[in-house]
Amino acid sequence: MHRFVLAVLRRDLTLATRRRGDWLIAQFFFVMVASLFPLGVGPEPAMLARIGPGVLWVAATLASLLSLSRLFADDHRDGSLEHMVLSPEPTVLLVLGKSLAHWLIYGIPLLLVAPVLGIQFNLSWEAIWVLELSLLLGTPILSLLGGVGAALTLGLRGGGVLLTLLILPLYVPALIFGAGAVDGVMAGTGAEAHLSLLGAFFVLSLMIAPWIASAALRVSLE
Amino acid sequence: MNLYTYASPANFYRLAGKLIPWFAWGAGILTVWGLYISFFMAPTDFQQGEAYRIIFIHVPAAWMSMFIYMVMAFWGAIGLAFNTRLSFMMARALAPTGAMFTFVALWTGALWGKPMWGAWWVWDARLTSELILLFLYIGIIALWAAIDDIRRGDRAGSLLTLIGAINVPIIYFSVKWWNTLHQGSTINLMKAPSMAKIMLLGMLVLAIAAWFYTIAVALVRVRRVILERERQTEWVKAILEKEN
Amino acid sequence: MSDFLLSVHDLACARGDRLLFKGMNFSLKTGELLLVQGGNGQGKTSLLRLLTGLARPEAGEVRWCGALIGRQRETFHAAMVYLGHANGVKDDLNPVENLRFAEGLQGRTFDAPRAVATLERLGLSRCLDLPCRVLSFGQRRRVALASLLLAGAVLWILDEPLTGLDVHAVTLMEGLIRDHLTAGGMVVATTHQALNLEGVNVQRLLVGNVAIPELAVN
Amino acid sequence: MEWASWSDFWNMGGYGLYIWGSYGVTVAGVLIEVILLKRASAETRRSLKRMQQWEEQ
Repeated sequence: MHRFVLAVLRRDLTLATRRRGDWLIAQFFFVMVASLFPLGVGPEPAMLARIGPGVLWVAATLASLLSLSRLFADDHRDGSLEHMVLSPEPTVLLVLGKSLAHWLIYGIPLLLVAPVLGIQFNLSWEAIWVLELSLLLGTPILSLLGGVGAALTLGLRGGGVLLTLLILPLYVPALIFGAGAVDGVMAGTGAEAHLSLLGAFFVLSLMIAPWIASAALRVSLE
Repeated sequence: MNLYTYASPANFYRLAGKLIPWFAWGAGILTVWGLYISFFMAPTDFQQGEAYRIIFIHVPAAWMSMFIYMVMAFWGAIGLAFNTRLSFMMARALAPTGAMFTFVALWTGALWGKPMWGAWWVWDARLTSELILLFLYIGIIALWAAIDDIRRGDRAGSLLTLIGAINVPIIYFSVKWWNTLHQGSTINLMKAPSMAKIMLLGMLVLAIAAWFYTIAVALVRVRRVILERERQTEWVKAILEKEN
Repeated sequence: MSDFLLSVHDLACARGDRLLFKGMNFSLKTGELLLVQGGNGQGKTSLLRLLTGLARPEAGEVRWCGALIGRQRETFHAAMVYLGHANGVKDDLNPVENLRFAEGLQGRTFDAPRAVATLERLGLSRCLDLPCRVLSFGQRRRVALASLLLAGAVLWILDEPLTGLDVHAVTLMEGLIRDHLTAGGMVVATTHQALNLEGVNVQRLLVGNVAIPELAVN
Repeated sequence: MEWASWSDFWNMGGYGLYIWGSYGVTVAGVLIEVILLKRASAETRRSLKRMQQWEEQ
């Protein structure tokens, strides 16, 4: 079982290293969306610090969505998805492995870029630290829930836009808890409550999303 | 004739045809009664003046938006578990009405909010989760529209409804909690003490009217879908010929 | 190999609201080839997808050794390998890597010398470290065939396996199928091309909406 | 009875715009849904009959 998840993971990571362009685009998108906000709302440091956590979280959400439509689509196009689903191993583990790979490829780099953007937004070091923690807990949720959307919209015309429409509402709790944690530490009320709720939402997503995504995958391949 | 017989599309088509007028008339009569209560029997509220009369539609619409979503999730789950075509048809038939009531709840909420709170829109837990519920309805309807294959569409839509159903309560409580942190006091739409019995009765009557309306509309829609999906069968051909 | 049995009972298949076929029955024993024939859009591919368990039948059932395939997914998928229109070959990987990941995804350990030997047997010895992107269509099809051979499954389900193959490769494929059947395997295949299958136990199945003739055994 | 006159009724203690705006949009929503549904049903029957006649020929 673990071996299978590792096999999926190793495969997707290898494929990602062969196509580094896609990976960079998502990171640049994150930086660019976040950098547009100061241009739009003005450079006042206090205000930037006030909106920073929310902006960075929304930008991270969108950056993660950008790559999601291809989570299964590439493998669907060349037929390898069918082979994977026809493996004796459970489809749920396949979905888990692919979501994990998506998180490692597109989620973790967001964590590396976020501190730089945090400085741009005049966040304190403590706030940046909490931002990192919240992204660490929150970005896997985006990959897990996104897997459901990617499976549902597999092979549809305009699937990418539809995916966004389906999945963004489901992200709301992650956004609230994630940005709230940073807000909390800046307002002095502490981040623990937000972070533990975010953690709970992560565990819940981990338990439920792969099952629904694997059911959706089988429906879409039918 | 047992329940199972009614689960066949042909029998359900006939049964639905008989039921629709009852529900439609029921909805009409109850609406008239409910409106009479809300405009002529319910007294002026000493705090909110006449503006509170909006809740006679706002609250039933908000109830309906949630109930219809739950019923859709229920039919979707039944369909996924037992592979019954009719339950998927019911789920599909309910969605547009659910979205309509969600929109009405938002609209009336805004029109009530303006005189009461001085703002068309506040990011309180109820309005925000209602807004996200509308997004979910739109997403589900869009997914159905995008998938040509009937079987795939049925199942995919139901899976999305289910994951949404798990998420809606979480969204509600997260927004509520977020709200208490951001605004000192939460605004409560229904201050319990001032709720007179007659107001509750008015809302209930209109809510039941809305239910009857929803059932009638959903049945009409299901009948249409049955005709389309069963067009190859003899009984549909017979029905169409009779109408010619 | 011990005896295996793939059987189909009263199978019906619909696409959209169009019924492709219904009341289909057949059974396939160890050492037999089922050749599925019929025009375009008559449901050949749909039938194969039903047999793999990717698609669910409108009515009827598919059984493997007497039990429903859905009830023994793991056993059945371990015993079956499917090659569809798409090769399932990743363009960014070379043939050996493709086989390595394919094996890993099927839950098996990768035997590198055997994989290389198989690729060489299929005439790919000069492309072993090239990304599949630069290979021709026929060469990529051969990579897919290599993964089929490595799988060591009893039941092969092949959708147009000869598409894009040259004469030499077609002969090779015929040999592979014959070897597989002699070794006690089973094959279900669709093809538009003529196959030289002397000495092979062939069942022919015509798929179509028009009255399905009972199986004409060659 | 709460209302002295019709104009009193329409005025709703100064909240007429909000109240009638709410009820009006609700009625419009229901009417639009019913009309669209009626049209769609008629269209379905028409197209099915057309298809049937086409098949009979």
